[in-house]
Parts: sequence; C-alpha cells; structure tokens
Amino acid sequence: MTHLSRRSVLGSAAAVASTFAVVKARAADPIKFGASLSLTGRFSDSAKYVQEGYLLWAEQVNAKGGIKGRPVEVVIYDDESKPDTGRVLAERLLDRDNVLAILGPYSSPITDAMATALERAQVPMIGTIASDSSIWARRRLRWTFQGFPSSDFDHEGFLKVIKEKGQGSKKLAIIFEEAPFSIAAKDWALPVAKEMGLTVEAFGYNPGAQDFRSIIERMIASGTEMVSMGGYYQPSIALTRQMIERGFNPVAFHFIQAADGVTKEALGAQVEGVFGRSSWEATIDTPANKAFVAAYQAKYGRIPSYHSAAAFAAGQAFQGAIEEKGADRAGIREALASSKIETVLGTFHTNQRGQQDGYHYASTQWQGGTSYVVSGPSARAPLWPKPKWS
Amino acid sequence: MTFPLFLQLLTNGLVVGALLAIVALGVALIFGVVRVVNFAHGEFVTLGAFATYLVVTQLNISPLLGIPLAFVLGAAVGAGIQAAIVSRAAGRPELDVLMVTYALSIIGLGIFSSAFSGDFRSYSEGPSGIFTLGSVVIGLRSLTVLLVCLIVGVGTILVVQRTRIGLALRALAQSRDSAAACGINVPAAELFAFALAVGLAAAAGALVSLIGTIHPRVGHDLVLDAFVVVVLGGMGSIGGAVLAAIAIGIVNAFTSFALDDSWARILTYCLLYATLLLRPHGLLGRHVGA
Amino acid sequence: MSGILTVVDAHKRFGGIHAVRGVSLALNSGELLGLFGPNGAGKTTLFNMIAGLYPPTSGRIELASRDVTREPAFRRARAGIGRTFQVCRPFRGLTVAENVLAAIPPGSGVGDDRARAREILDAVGLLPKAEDAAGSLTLGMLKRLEVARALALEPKLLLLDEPLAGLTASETSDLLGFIQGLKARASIILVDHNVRQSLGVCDRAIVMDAGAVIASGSPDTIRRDPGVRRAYLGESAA
Amino acid sequence: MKVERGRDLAKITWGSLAILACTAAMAALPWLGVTSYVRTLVYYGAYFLALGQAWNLMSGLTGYVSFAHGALAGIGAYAVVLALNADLPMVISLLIAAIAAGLASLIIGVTSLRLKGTSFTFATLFLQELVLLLVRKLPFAGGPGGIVLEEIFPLWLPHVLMIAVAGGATLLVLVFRRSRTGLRVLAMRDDEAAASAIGIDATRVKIVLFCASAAIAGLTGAVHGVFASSLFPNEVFSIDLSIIALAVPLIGGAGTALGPVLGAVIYVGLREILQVLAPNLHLTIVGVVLLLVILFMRDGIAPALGRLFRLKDRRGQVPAIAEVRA
Repeated sequence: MTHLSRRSVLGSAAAVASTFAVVKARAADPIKFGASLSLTGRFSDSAKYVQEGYLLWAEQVNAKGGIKGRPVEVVIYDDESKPDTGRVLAERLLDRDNVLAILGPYSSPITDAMATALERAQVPMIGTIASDSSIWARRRLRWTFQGFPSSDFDHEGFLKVIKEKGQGSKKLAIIFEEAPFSIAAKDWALPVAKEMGLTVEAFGYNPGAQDFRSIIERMIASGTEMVSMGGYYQPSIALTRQMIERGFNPVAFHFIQAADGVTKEALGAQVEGVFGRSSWEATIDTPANKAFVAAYQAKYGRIPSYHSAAAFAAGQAFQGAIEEKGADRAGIREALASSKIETVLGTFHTNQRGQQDGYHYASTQWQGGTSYVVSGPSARAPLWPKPKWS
Repeated sequence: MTFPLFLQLLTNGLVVGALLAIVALGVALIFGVVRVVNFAHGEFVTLGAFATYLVVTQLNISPLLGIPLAFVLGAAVGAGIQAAIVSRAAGRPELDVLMVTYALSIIGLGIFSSAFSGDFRSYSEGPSGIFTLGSVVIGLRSLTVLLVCLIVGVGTILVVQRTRIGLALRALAQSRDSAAACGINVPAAELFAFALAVGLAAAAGALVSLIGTIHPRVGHDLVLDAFVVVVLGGMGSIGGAVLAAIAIGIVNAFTSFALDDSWARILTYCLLYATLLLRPHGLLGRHVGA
Repeated sequence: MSGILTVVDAHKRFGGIHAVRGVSLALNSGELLGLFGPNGAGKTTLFNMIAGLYPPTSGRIELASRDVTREPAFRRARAGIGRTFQVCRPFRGLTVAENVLAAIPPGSGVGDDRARAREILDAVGLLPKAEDAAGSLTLGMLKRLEVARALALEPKLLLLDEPLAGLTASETSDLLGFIQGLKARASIILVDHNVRQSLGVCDRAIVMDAGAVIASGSPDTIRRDPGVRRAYLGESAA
Repeated sequence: MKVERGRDLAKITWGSLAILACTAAMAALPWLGVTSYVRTLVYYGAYFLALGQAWNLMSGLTGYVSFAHGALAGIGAYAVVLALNADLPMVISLLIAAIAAGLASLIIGVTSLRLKGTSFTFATLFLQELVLLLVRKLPFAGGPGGIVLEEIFPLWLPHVLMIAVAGGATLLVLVFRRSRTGLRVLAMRDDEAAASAIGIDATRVKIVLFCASAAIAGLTGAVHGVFASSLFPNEVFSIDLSIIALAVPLIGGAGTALGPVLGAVIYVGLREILQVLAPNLHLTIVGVVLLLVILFMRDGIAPALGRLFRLKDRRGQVPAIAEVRA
C-alpha cells in the first residue's frame, strides 16, 4: 500500500515540472498551448495524470525538434475543479499567455464552461477527458472537439459480451447516475438490450449517493441476473461492496470504471470476474503506443493511466492538425472537424457535432488479478459466469 | 412487500441510521452545550476516516483498533480546537461563532484536499463475510458498524444522563449563567463536550472508512444529513437527534426502495421544512425554554 | 471583625454608560444586608460583579480576605458565593432534585450527593416535588428552588436578587421568614427595589441611586434618610 | 441631532456619487481597450460583489446567516435562461428571475424567520440541496443535463448588467442602512427583544429584507446565467457560490456598504495570486483569512481600517449593545 506516498511525491514533482516548462520558454517563437486542470478539489487526482500526459507530450515533441521546427510550450493553471475558475483561466490563457489552442480540462462541466468562452474567442479546444458527449448534444459547439471515446457507448462492450456469452441469462439491470453522461449511456443501451431479447430494468441514483442497499433489494426482488453500473468510480465501489455484503451474486457484473488499477486495491480478491470498459490499454500493440508507454515509464516510473494516454493523444491530435493545416486557429479547427489523425487512443475523428466517433471502448475483465481486454480480435476469453463473491 | 424483504430493508436502514446517529449526537451535544453549530463537524469525520485509513494501510493495524484510535485522536484535536479557537468566539454574536466553525470547515476541507488529493480510497483489511439471521443478510462490516454505534451511542447517553459530568453538561445546556452560579466549571465542561463530540465524529469516520470509500468530502456529505436529523430531533436534544437519525435511516431505506434515493431525499427535506414550520422544536420535542 | 465580603471602590462602565460609580461595602459574617434602589440604580450590576458574571472596570472584590476580583463566576461559586437570579433561571429540563444536585460540589459519592440534595430540598420545602421537572414549578417554588441551589454550594455568602418580585402577599411573608432563617447558614445580601417591603428583616441596608450609594446604615437610619425619601418619591411620581 | 442627520446626508450623497462614478467607469471597460482577462476579472469582481451585497442586505444587517444565496442566484439563472429561450425580452426575463428568487426565499422566510437565527441558517442550508434535487427531477428544467441559452449574447451585455447590479446593490445598502428602517434593523441585530419593545415587527422586517435580498441574488444569478449561457444543475446549485456570497462581505465588513467592495477586491485578488503561488492551498488560505478576520477584526477589514485612520470618531460613541449585554 505505497499508493499514498507515491502519489503525493509524484504530484509535487509534476507541479515543479509544469512551472519549469513555463520558465523554460525558449526564444525561438514557441507554439503555446494552454490548459486549465483541476489540480485541487474534487478531480485533483485524475487531473494530475492528465497534466503528466500533456507535459510528456510537449517534452517528446520538443526532443524531436518541435512541430514544424517550432518548440511547444504548455501553460497549465489550476481551476480548483470549479467551472467559474475555468472561465477566468480561459481568458487568462488567451490574453496573458497568448496561447494558440486549449488542451482540455479534466471534467465535463469545466470543459463546457471554457467552451463558451472559446466559442466567443474562436479558439480550438480538445476535450481531453470529456467522455460526456452531452456537452455537444445540448448545443452546437464549433470550436471544441471531443478527444475521448463517447460515454454514449459505456454499456456497449458489456452488451456485446452478453450477446456472445450470455447463455440464456435474460434479466439485465442498468444502474445509472442522475448525470447527463450516465443517462445518455442508459438511453443508448436500453433499446439495444431490448433488441437482444433481454428484459431490462434501469435504476437511477442521486449523485453523491453512498447507499445502494435499496437498489440491491429491488434487483434481488426482480430476479436480476446481470448488472451494468454506469456511474462514477466511488459509487461503483460502494455498490459492489454492498452487493458483496448482501450476498447478491449476479451472473455477470460490469461497472464502467472497473478497469482502473485502484479497483483491485478497493475490492481485493473480490474483483475477479468483474467486467469493465477501457478507453485505452497499455498493452495495445502499436509502435506509437509502445513508445508512449516506455517514455512515460521512464519519466514517472509506472504504467500510465488512460488519463495520461488521452492527454498525450490530445497533444498528438493538435500536432497532426497543425502539421496538416498550419499553426492558425481556423486551420486547426478545420483539421479537427474533418481529418483522421492517428494517436495513442486510436484514430481521432469527430462527427458533425464535434463528438468523437473514431475512438472506441474495449471490454475488459479482471482475471487472476489482472484486467484483460476481452473484446475484439486476439482478446482473452471472458470468464462467464462470474465466480461468486468469496 | 414480503416480510423477509421488510426485515431486510429495516436492517439496511438501521445501519445507515446508526452511523448517522453517532454523527448527529455530536452535533446536538455541541449545539446544546457549547451553543455552536459546528459546521466543521464533517471534517472531523473525515479526519477519523483518513486516520484509520493510514493506520490500516501504513501500520497494518486492524481497522477495529482504528476506531478507538480515531476517537482519541478526534477528542484531542477537538479539545485543542475548542480551547484555542472556538472558545475565543464565546459570547460573541451568533453570526461570528457560526463563521468560525465554517471557516474551520473550509480550512479542514482544504487541508484534506491538498494532503490526500481528491482520490477515492478504501482498504480491504478488517472483518469480511456475511452474517445471516433467518432471512436477513448483513455483512460483517455493517454488523460491526451497528454494534459499535450501539455501544458508543448508549455509552455516551449514559455518560450524559447518569454521571455528574453529564449533569453539568445538561445543566449548562439549560442556562449558562445558572450553571456558573452553581459552581460548574463552564469552560471545562464545554471543552469536555466538544472533545467528546469530536471524538464521536472521528470514530464515526473510522466506521465510514470500514463500509464506504474515503475522500476529502466524505464527512462534509454526511454532516449535512446530520444537520437535518438534528433539526428534526429538536435542536440540541441528544435523544431526539438519535431517534430522528434512526427513523430517517429506516424511512429512506423504504422510500429509496419504492421510488429512488433522490425522491427519498426530497421527501426528507420537505419533512424538514414542514417540521420547521409546524413543530420548530422537533418532531418529538416539547417546548423547552432557554 | 470577621469580614465575609469587601467591595472597594467598584466601578462598572459599559462603553459610555457608567452603571456603578465607586461603590464600597463590607459584610460581616451572619449579617443580612439589604441593597435597595429604584430600577436602573445599578443594584444588579453590582450584584453581577460580586457574583463574577463580569469583572469591575476598576476596584477590588474580596471574599473572606481573598481577592476574587478577576475570578470567573464558577470559581467564586465554589469559593462560597451562592446566588439567585432576578428572573428565575432554573434548569427547566432537569428535575428539581437534579437542579440541586448540579450545584453540590462533586464529593464522596453519587449516592451521598443525592441524599444531600434531598436534605436541602427538604429544608426549602420542595421535597415532594423532587422528581418533577423544574419547568413545571410555580414562581414561588422556583424562587425556593434557586435558593436551594445556592444553598447546595454551602455558601459563605448568599446573593438574593429580588426574590420577592412577583410573589403574592402570603408567599412574600413566607419567603421573608425563610430568608431570616437562612442567616444561620450564611451571610446574605438581599436586593429589592422596594425599601419598605423587606427593610424589616435586614440588619443593615444600603440604598443606591444612579450607580452610587446614597445612604447606608441601620434600617432606622435608612427610614429617616431624606435622600432616600426623595429618590423614592421621585420614583413613585414618575 | 440635526447635525448628525446633515453629516449622514452628506455621507450618503458623496458615497452615492462615488459608487455611480465607479460603476460607470467599470461598465465602460469593454470600450476602453483593456484586455479581456482584466475585463473578466472585473466582471467576476462585480459578480461576487453583487452576491455579497445581496447577502449583506439580509445577513449583514440582521445577523441571520444565509447559506441560500448561491441557490437563490441559481434559481435566477435558471429562470432567465428559460424565459429568454421562450423568446421573452431581456428586461422581462431579468424581472422574472428576480421574482422567482424572491418567491423561493419566501419558503425559507415563512418557515423559519419567526424562529431563532439558527433555524433560519439551517433552513437556508437545506434549500440548496432541495432545489438541486428538484431541478434534476424536473423535465422543463432540463433534468440533470441542465439547460443552455439558445442565443449567445455579446459579452459586453452581461458585463454592463453585472456592474450595474453590483453598483445598484451597493447603493441600496448604503442608503438603506442610514434610513430610519435601516437603523431599526441594525438595532434589531444587536438586540431583537429590545427592538420589538420599541415597536418593530421583527419577523415582518426580516421577511421583507430577505425577499429583497433574494431578488437581488436572483438578478445577479440571472445576469451570470446570460454570461455563462450554459447551466449544469450540479454547478449552479453548488455550495461554493453561497460561500463566496458570505465570505466577501464578512472579510470586507458585514453590515457596511463599502466593506463588501473591499471584500470582493480582496477575494478576487487573493484567488488570482494564489492561483500562481499556491494553487493547492487556495481553499485553506481563504478559510484562514476568514477565521483571522472574524477572530481578530470582528466586523471585517474595512471597519478595522476605518478605526485605524479615524480613531477620534470612535471615542464617545454609544457602545454596541452587545458589549453592554456581555
């Protein structure tokens, strides 16, 4: 359990590095990118991984001579996980730091808040960790693009596994948080599941909920066989623990955050057989991805999380756009809106609303203490049914 | 609804209610005796949760031992804060005292956020397994929480109702001037009440860490419910707060089952406003003069 | 002369209001001192300074030759100053017995303390009400309860703040008799805004007006004092 | 007495003129060629000031602490976006927002203002949570996904509006606290029983004040809704805004007209500086500043400065009633 000390040491190291990158601004007319990240507050932990990804990307680009011969610089501020601060920082990055484009913040509400300012100023942004595609559904954003697999497809991988492996299990429960991304994912999954011939029930819960016991009783009462939880990490863990405590053993259990390494710490041996979904895996066998993982490990001494990979990919997408259309905002926008750009997450491509449709989630499952990809070619066979809680 | 289901929901609600009761008991104690709405109470819950997390993961100590450790730590920190900060605002207008604990809450939240980041933590050490009684299933962790809450809660109520110190606290809650005139050491009694209440909060934090996840806002979220319960129980009434906590825990288990937890909360708040309007001294309270 | 209480040149200012202007007094053991004056004369302020609710702005207060000027109220109570309040402040939510018990210094054991509380309640005639909630008592009983609470401290000095206010005629004479009986247990200062009512039971009296002492001496001296008459005539004219 | 009134009148007049001049200057910023970063800072300063003054009008003057001003502003924001999306004109929409927040405040006011300050504080604390839960359940309010303003207005519009609201609220507090009713309210804060004795219907005064204060909060939230143009319930109804609403006047000087102005400047400045120097400690430091001000300056920085520079005025004043009671 070195989790804590390791994390905090690295956190401060990253903070130093970001200051350094600002100070080190080279004379040779750098291309400046700005980012507002939630280094404190609710999202601080994951935001630090994003920061690491941005910094690594800038370092790598500069080591190879920059983009079209110009070095890259990333200016990062802390938005304290607050959208209002994000708005001020957007202006600060544009005005004081003269950045060319914005690398996205951590959470969806802050992405949305900054997007409003950027629509006015006509500055491109990639929503790095913005899996929540409702930001683009609720209004037309011309300058902000989704740089992460869309949350609409959160349950997709699990449904595919059921289709292949279901073996007659019919009763599915989808649990969703009363938050836009989770509702959208549920709304996407319900008709698909019905078409598969499943009986589906959906249970909503209040954001911040700790107590899922009543939902569990309802699932037991209605004879639920399979559970797919579409909420955040913390409620997912709470739900899992309460299912274990109640002795409720579904045939298959999926929660969208399950592939995170910390899940194993939280659940111990009980994690066996739990399905998850993954936007990115360190094991993906492409030269670009291998190079990224190796570089990250060399710099930070551990396997990168998907946050860092997505951050790195956002940098790559900008790089591709600039290489294609030049270092001006309108050009970048055009490239992000129409081109296909290869990144460590896959092929960056957006639909007409700016939503990501190039990246996809893979389905994962914990087997023998490791989270493996269990969908697609060359994947491991899923474990079905899930072993009972021990 | 079948009878086994009824019993199961009742048990589930009891676990949630018992934990809430321990937190609310502290809030009510501080409000009754020290006349302070302790907005920082949640941060002390968080303190207990993180302290337990640290001793469990760093020192490999059982989380069960973490509960008394958290209590002692909380009592010490509470005594320090009461002596050094809160007592300074004694006798000042309500707004000032309120803001002192509120500022403490912000400071605590800030410290936890920067020291531990927003991470959700948890540990798998400690009791695990299931206990079955007839048709009712309860996890050993939840059972632990229930038992500890019972012991701690009854213990605290006995101290307050049956001992001379408890008598001093109850007297102080009724009239400050009279208590002083009776030779009751008012600052010391307030210190004791504050330390005891914060100790309870930290112990509750240790219990939260056992059945939930640990993060900087864990206590903050819980204490809002505790405030609801304290109002429903008649502000400052310890017994009222405990009863209201258990009642709310159970009622929420059933309303969450029948509707969902959002509606359960909405109904709770509606009940709260109705109580303020119709029975400002609590659901069970009589009018108790100043 | 065995002095129980000595107050030397006590002043109290609340911001711009000079509520007590240089009052000195001395009280001997076993003495019953009356403290009279119209409303706003500074009696209660003086009282509160002696009891320790707040310190004097300047001056000195000694209890049995010990300087208690800066000591908090609870410590003075333990040192032997028992008091009642002008407006009764019982612990309403507690039982009558618990009210008294709260003031008994924690001693040999809970059982003994309870027995002692019942003894005191018996002395003030409240024993039948021992297990009732204090909030349910009548005003006359509440006054007795406050006295009982003060007696529980085994005080050297009893401060009775307008104990007669609001009582019926028969309750008044009962209580006055009772107070006279208390002289055996402690020295007493009795505050009343009505001179005539209780002057008779006093050994000595002081009359205050506008924060200062305007007369002091035996009850007879007070009765004859022209200043006192004027102050009271003024009061009744107003 | 006459002289007193005269001096008061002069103070009010000069104060009002100063406020109007500042308001005009700040409102003109979009056309003076300052960077949009500075404009944004000024906007947020005005936003926090307007909220702070709304809070000040109720809590600063009566001593009844409200935690609902963030939620009231949120109600205003929702109302204005819904109204504008229904093609109502801007002025009407803003008015609807103010009225909506005022009505919401009545729920709290009627249930808890008869009671002691603590009940009121609790009632306001829970409003936040209740409104958030309800908004997430109401389809016309967009549910958990929130709502978006269909038309994006040019930035100068919310800028000018917000500064006007902030200036107007400051002016209102300045004039009101020196009015007859205002003085009575201040007397009530110090001793409610005494104030009732001189014939103030304390409950009614408090309800009316709270309603007015809520309307200003609603208006402030509405203007910010136009500025932000995209509302998420979890963000709009978060406790953070309520904290700002009370921190700004408390740091500067609650119950005074100019204290919150200083408070807003300090708050925005502190936030910007800490952003660079100690981003991790921002929340902690705001808490510490708040704590120190309450413990050692009692009524905020502005009055403390005032005492420092005008010691003479202080002497011979009638004491605060709280002191007499102590």
